Amino acid sequence: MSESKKYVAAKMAVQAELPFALVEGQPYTQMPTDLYIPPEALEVILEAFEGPLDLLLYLIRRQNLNILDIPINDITKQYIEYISVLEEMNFELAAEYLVMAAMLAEIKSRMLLPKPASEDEEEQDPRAELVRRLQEYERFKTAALDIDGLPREYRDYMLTSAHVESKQYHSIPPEVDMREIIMAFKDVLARADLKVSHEIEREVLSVRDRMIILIDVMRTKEFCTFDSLFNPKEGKQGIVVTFLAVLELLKTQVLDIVQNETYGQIYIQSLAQEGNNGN
Amino acid sequence: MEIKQIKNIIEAVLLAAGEPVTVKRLQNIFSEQELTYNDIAKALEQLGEDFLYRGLELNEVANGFRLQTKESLQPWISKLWEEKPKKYSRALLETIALIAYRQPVTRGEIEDVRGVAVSSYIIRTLMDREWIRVLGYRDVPGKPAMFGTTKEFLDYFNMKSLEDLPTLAEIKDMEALMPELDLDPKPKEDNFQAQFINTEEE
Amino acid sequence: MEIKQIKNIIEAVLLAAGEPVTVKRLQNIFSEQELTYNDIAKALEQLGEDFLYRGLELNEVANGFRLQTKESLQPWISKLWEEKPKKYSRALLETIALIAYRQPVTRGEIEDVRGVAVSSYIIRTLMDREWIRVLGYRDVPGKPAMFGTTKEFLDYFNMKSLEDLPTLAEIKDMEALMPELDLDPKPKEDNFQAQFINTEEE
Repeated sequence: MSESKKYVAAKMAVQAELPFALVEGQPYTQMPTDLYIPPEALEVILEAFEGPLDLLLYLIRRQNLNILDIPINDITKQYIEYISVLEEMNFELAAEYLVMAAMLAEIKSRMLLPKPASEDEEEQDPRAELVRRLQEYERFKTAALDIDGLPREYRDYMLTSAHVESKQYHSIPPEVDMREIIMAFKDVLARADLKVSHEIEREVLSVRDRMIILIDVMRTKEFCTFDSLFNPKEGKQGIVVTFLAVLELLKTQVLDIVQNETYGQIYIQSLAQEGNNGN
Repeated sequence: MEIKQIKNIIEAVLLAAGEPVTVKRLQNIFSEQELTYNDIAKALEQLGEDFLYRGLELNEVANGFRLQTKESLQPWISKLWEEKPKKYSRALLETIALIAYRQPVTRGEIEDVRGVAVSSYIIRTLMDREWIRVLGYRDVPGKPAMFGTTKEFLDYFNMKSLEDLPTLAEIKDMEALMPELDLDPKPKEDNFQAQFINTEEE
Repeated sequence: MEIKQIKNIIEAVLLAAGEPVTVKRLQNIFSEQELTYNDIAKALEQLGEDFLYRGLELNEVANGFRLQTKESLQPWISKLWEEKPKKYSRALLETIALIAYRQPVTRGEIEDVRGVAVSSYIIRTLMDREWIRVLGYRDVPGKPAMFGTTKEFLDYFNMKSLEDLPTLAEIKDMEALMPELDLDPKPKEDNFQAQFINTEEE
């Protein structure tokens, strides 16, 4: 078998089932198929693991051991030999693998030490923390598979929709509180120029109100007499307000004033009409 | 394969496809059952009848068959897309405030006071709501439209005339009387917080 | 209004919406008929039964009710599309599993359990898919983001709430098996249950 063929075979074996442990290029006990896996394939193997915990779990499972009863010596030896092979081939070992190797070595050394006199009841089995982490990881490894097994959109079921001939969008306008408008006005004035505040005194507003009325009156008639704009029933104050409104509209060039002869009739002309294409 | 099962599959396929499906494409789906064009056509016909008393109807359009909602149910279906009211922006509130207090006012004048451009969207929104109208056009170059508020605007806020708009003095009183109402809205503050939590990534 | 008509409208509405619809939204659709929550619930129940022998099924997921195709028909329906369903990497599945069962959880906490770094790519993918969101920031140095799952995650995996997640395997009782190990049995088990009910909001 050529190198490349062997590599392919190994790769296929990797894909077909979980990769197998490999030590210094030699198969470990009960190795399955291939005898030699070139370094490239080892890389593939390492990629198949989600990290040192996953690799450790695999080594434990391979030997059909209960996590709770890890023969720490065997596993440590296996693990460390495994990563030393990877190191040899300059594979960039993730730091996590080395940390795990150190942890295993530490546990192993503590196991070798003679047990201190039983006075210290708190002394834990040095494997306890490792066992806890392995168990914890295994729970979520299983949970990930469980989630993968849940009915999933596109793979297990489809979302449905029917054609709708006309999708008309209704939109409901938001509620507005007068106070929001007032506060907006106050803010904008504060930003622009505080001096203009006198413009919203009551009189001014009634002038503005009258200005709008006048604009509307003039909308229908292009001309009207100056006199007809005033309603004597409103009294002096009403006349003044109207007069101010007319002056304001003259100033802003909304209205124009026309007098054909001295002391003749004064007419008001709307300038706003011109080019009027709005509503 | 039973016709009932064929119909069920066709129904599911038509609704999952999200587009019209041709008979040929349907035939392809049953390739293992080796159904003929006629088998499919017959199933489609029966399916169409099944739908007579349901909310959908089977329809053949240029690109194939599709299931669509019945026209008669449109009044209910349209309600699905009733948009929830969105709050008006600060810019819109300032614009309507300026139009209310300063009418007749042109867009340029609003922009002068606000110091920023007034978007057409805001003017359109206010027009659509019938809160503002064009009073006329100012006789200056460009003939800008003069805006004013409408009767609907006054009605909405329960006012008889513009005179009912509070004056600045009244606004100040209001603030003094009801400080707890948080009239001075720091609106962006809260929005910001909410956004910040929602959109913040890693 | 007859129940039959209500059911027809609901069916059409669910299919028109193209997304899960809440009972509340359905109620809004029948606002003129003034149907109660119970009326709608009853119609939904009956509708679900009607679908028993059809190609679709009525299902309640996190965002509401939807009609979806039956799993048993997937072999046929999937023929409509050339593209095969995506497979998710183990790294992604383990990460989403940790976020789902342990939310709110930080990246560091995920890494502690998995024993390897969580790539930014995975977090971004989960964010882009809108399966996870940032719930807030833990008040520890570095202020790491705490992640949680979204309703869209639940919808995608056909769940109504986090309670529908497969039961997380229990940690084996180490004390019983290894009496010499002075281990804290089932750590965090109870916390987890409490957390996962608390964080399931809106």
